[in-house]
Amino acid sequence: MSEQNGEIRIGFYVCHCGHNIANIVDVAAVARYVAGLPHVVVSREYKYMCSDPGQELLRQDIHDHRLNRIVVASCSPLLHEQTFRTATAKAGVNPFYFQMVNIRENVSWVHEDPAEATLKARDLARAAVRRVAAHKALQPKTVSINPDVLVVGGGIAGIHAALTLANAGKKVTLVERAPTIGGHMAMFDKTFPTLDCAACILTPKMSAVKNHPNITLWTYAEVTKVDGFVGNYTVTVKHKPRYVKEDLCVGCLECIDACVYKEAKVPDEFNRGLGKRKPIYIPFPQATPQVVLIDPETCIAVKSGKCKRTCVEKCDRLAIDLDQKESFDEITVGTIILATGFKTFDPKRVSYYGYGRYPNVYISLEAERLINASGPTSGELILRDGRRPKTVGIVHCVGSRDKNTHRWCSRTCCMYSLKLAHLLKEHSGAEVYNFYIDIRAAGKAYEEFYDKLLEENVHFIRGRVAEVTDWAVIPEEEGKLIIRVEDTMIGVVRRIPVDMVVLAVGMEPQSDAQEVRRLFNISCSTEGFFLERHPKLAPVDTFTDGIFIAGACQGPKDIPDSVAQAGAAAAQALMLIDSGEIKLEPNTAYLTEQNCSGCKSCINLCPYHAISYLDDKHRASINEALCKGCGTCVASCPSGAIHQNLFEDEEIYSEIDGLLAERSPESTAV
Amino acid sequence: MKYLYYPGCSLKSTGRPYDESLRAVFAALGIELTELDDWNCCGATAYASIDENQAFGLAARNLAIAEAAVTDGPPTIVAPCSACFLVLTKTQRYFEDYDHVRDGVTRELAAAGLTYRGHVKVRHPLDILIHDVGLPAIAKLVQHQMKGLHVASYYGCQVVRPFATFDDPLYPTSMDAIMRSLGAETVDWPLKTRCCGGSLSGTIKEAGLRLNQHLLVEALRKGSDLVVTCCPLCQFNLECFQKQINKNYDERISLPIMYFTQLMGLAFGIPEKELGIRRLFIDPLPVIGALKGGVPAHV
Amino acid sequence: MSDKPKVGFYWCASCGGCEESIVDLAEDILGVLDAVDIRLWPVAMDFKRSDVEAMADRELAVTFLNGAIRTSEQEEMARILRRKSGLLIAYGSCAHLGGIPGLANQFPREEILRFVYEQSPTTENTEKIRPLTSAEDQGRKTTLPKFFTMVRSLDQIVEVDYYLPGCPPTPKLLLNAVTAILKGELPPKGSVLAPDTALCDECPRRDSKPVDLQIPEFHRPHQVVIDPALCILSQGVVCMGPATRGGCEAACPAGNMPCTGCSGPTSGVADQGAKILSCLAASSSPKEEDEIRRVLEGIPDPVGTFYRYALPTSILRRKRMPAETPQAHQ
Amino acid sequence: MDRQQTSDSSGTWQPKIIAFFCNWCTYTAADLAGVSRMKHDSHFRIIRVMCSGRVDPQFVIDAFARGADGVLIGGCHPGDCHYMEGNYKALRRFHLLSRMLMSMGIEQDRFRLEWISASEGEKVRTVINDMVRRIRALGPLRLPAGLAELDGELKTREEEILHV
Repeated sequence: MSEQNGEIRIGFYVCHCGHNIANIVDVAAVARYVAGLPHVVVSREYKYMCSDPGQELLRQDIHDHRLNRIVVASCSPLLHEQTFRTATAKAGVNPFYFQMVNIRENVSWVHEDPAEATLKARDLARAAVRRVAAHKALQPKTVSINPDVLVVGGGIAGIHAALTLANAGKKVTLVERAPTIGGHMAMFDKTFPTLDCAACILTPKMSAVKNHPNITLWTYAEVTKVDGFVGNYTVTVKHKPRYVKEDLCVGCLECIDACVYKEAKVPDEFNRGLGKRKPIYIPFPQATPQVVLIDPETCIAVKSGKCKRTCVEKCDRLAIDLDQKESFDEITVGTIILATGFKTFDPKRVSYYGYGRYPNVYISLEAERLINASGPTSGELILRDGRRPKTVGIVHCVGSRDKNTHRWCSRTCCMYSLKLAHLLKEHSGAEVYNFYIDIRAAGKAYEEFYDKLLEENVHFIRGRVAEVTDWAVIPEEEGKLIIRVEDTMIGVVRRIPVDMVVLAVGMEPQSDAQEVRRLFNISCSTEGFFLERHPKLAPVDTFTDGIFIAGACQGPKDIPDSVAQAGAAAAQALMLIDSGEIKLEPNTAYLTEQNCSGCKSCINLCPYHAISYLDDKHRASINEALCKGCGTCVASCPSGAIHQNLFEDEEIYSEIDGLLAERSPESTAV
Repeated sequence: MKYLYYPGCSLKSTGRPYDESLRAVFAALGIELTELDDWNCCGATAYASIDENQAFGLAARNLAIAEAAVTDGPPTIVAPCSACFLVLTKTQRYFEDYDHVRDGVTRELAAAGLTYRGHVKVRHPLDILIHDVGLPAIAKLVQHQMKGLHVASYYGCQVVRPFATFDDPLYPTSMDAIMRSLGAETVDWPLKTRCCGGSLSGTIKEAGLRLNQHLLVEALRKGSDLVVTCCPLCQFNLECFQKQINKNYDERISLPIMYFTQLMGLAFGIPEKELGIRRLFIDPLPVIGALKGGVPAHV
Repeated sequence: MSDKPKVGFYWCASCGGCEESIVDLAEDILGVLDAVDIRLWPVAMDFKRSDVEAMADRELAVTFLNGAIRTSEQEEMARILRRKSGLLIAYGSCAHLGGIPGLANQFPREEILRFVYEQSPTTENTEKIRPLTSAEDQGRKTTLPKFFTMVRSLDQIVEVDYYLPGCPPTPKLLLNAVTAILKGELPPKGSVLAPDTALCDECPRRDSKPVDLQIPEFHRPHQVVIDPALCILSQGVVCMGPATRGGCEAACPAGNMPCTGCSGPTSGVADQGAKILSCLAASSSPKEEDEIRRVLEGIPDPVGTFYRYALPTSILRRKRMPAETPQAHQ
Repeated sequence: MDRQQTSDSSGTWQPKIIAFFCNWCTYTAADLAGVSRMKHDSHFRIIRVMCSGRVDPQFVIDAFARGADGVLIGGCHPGDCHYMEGNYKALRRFHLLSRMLMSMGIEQDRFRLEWISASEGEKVRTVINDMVRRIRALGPLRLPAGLAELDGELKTREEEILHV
């Protein structure tokens, strides 16, 4: 019953949204005003339009009043447009005969003067009423979903997402740019608050990834290009040369022993430079895959060719290939999960903490490696200068909660600092001081862990550390690092001499987060983490359909939260895959051929090559399957021959006219 | 490279060696400094606490003259004295950021028949040397490598705080980098921006002397042969009270305190007469000349 | 009196080119003369306003009116002819779109009068005498038409039945129109009697235009030697062809000059200038702000370039001149 | 009633700004400003488009001609376009169009293009407040009313003309 004899019959509904709208906007006045506009048959106000009774009201009116156009003035269309379109369709009216007016985010929440807000709400409503009259019935475009999934990032979030999907029977490609998966978690010694050994709980999952029949694991690889759209992405992956044939290497490590470098001389990335490795190496013993690689910057053979190549000789599987070049693979997937993680704050930015100047100032990840049994000191707490610390100071909030660096709380530092305090004390018997602003221990069994630390006689000094210095004022300070801090509990400036300083560095976006988000066509929030579609209700979705985010790439997160998010992202992907298809906004461009002069102006404007030129007809032609609906060609067509569904010229003109049209006398008397 | 030069009062009195050596070194580097015609007192830090409006007006007069003096490109003032640099920078910032300051300054200047549009850049010689000249150009001019000389760079507070326009506010390194390009070794000491007492030495003497004692003792403890600085007041405090510090606190300090431009000049082979070396109370030449590869005292 | 349909030709603010274009029919004009009875043609024969006023309503089967409306007399004649004609046809760019005279809508009326009567280099008028709408001399009152504040197209004054586009319309379009009128095979009222596709469709250079055109620089026609075989736009010279209605058989590009837009936009476009602006800006290649500015400076006068014929019928119609109010008297 | 004379309840003139916001960035940022309750001037009306590249210069001109005192286009930062390059097309059109508008007597401050990413709710507020302030300083544009006044010079009554 979409159209009766071409007569346009509009139903208008203004939502109170509880008090959210009605407190500022005089909804009754808006409803009265709209009732007087042309084609409006029904005009109502209602408490919650998105509720079941609200939608039922709509359905009943469509039936009773033979409505064929619906306008709802409520919240943002980004939130509820789909809800009302569905309700409209259920009542038998084409869902695209619906138009939404945003009078909450755009009006009641941002304006304070009720008269102005009401006036604005009326203007917007009038524009929508005019616009909807120009609407056309449309059919949503349906596309099928390729069931294969790409997971980018092989930290705990990526691993968990990949395994979840693979266990559900989906084919997953996991791309990790480091030579091994494991991410930051693989570097940790223990995890808070349970003090599980990080490796013990992570490595089984790493090998599960490697061995899963449904997972293709590509390490030392990066995504370089992403084309397509939800359900149908084409992704190009670059494999960086490891100079070792991954399929031949069995990880016997004999080549490493055979290297012409007898001693390991190169700072080793995994141990944050605290240990050394050779030019041919494996990142750490449990690295997955168990494949060695060669660092071209330090390998003499790769750099100059002048080497005896003892490693090549040693490998009887002929896995070493010093001429290996980068190679590319192209895969097609339907959905993508980004779990690209975070970067630790570089404390050199806060020069007054002395990192890089005083050897005994460490960052937390270095401390993790120092106490790890497989770390560079085999778990012995030996400082860079060879001493064993008797006192340790842990400085919280380094690069967090600070206007000069990052304003946000990194969420994990308090807890890992407590964990490190416990572990450092356990390993060395040292006195441990924590310098904190607040202890944020919000999590299951977190506060209890804090209590436990208090009982362990770890010292807590509340104050933001001013500086770490080696300037000794009294003999007891000689040879120590002095932490200068205002102890806000007692209101004095204190100087605490320590042997070792651990900086609890915060979490920040990966340095290439901006490039990555451009590659995948998603957004970043102000601080540079990937932006979720909705902070509460769609925390793992992005504004690009079919692309999900998980873990610390979305914001600072600890392991349980990252795993939970990874599971959620996998579930979102599964939802798409199992429904088999997705309905897309039918906002594509189309051409009226009789108006086209074949001027070719539009052809090159389309970034998706959706427009081609038909040589025989001398006309342009739009492939609606390729069109993503930006409308750039529509705005450009000098003949007015290209149009856009949902955003027709006529619809936008109606909106402009509606917004600026003369007001009825009633409207000024708010 | 051409800049307007704002010496300020110190460089015409106690800080003359700074003025002389800076001009000599900049000339050697091919930088043209034109002294701002008819400049006046920057107001230093004291005036603002008496009358903010007049203080801004006073400092802004220099900016207005500078703006009028340059027709090609944005006018840049080089201000070597830390207090002048701070006050002029602050005036420029506040003029940009605060309507009431802009209006006040405009009114004050109008009374003197001047206008200011806010186009002047205020820069410190260290900034010019690091960012415009560059270390390689400095290294190229060095005739006498300062090999084996241990230099402590002392920045004081005002050149980097609160406006860190060219270096880290708490751990600046620009002067150290210049010293290294002369061949000297720089000592990493934590007090490079710690207080020299400023005018306390003249008011609450005990406090001022203590602060200077800390600096001198720590510089020596870190093995410094001499201290270079970029601030006339710091130089004065650190150099002139050594005798009294020795007497009051039973120290035996005799540490040359010189302007960084003086050491640059010596390294460049500029005659010491042009660098105001003789104006210093503690002669640095013996420690410099004593070093292998250093500069003989007669240069 | 013959029973052939009576036809009128009339001119308002125009250059006379449209009148000449009728003669351009050459020998075809004889056929036209056989078929119709020309009852009004001031450019060829003397007519008085009273002669027209004396006609019965709709006595003229069809009137071809060329020229824009700039004076009160033109307005009045347009209204009279509307009443006396069965069909009123806006003939040529000026009547259709406002035309070249319409560019005067960028200037205040006073400025125009001052220039023309006082400042133009060829004017000597030390007493600064201006025309008056009425004056008395030796007891006799004479009047002159009022000079309006702005130029208008014909349809901004009276209802127009059809439009013949072009500056001037080509003989072929005129002949087609006359034939259609005589045969009674006219399209819906309000139509432009020319194809509704843009010029490129009939341009001999069409096939030379690359599909991936990105314009790195804009040039004016006198700054470059235009290759006679290649698409003019692809040579960086602004050609209005993509945004201009065809029907002229691309006469200008065929003569190695860019289209300047005299036939106005196609029916899908409200504002010819805005559309070619949109198309050209989108098709130019720079991305950096300064570079964009520099390249687009290659079009020094966007109004004169994009609205050469259609300023009075564009969406804005006239430059905004805030201080001016319409004047009742000259 | 004159559609130009938009006034508030106290009768003083208030500007009307039409804002074309890209769905993916500025429109989302405006939503964020809403969710964050960032209060700002109310004298603008948003039209949502999928991309700043969809904003046909005709829409901008039409808005002015129908009585807008200002037009704002909000798009994604350069390099961030959801459709790769639509914002560059918008930028180039903007430059040419603002020059054209200026020669048609429409002041520069009345037409503005801003890059506002989805996370920049605060920027929505500052841009809108600033634009309203500038347009208040310029006063009403009055295009339709101005033209209507000029049309008063025409004789619409035929009796005045036809002396028959």
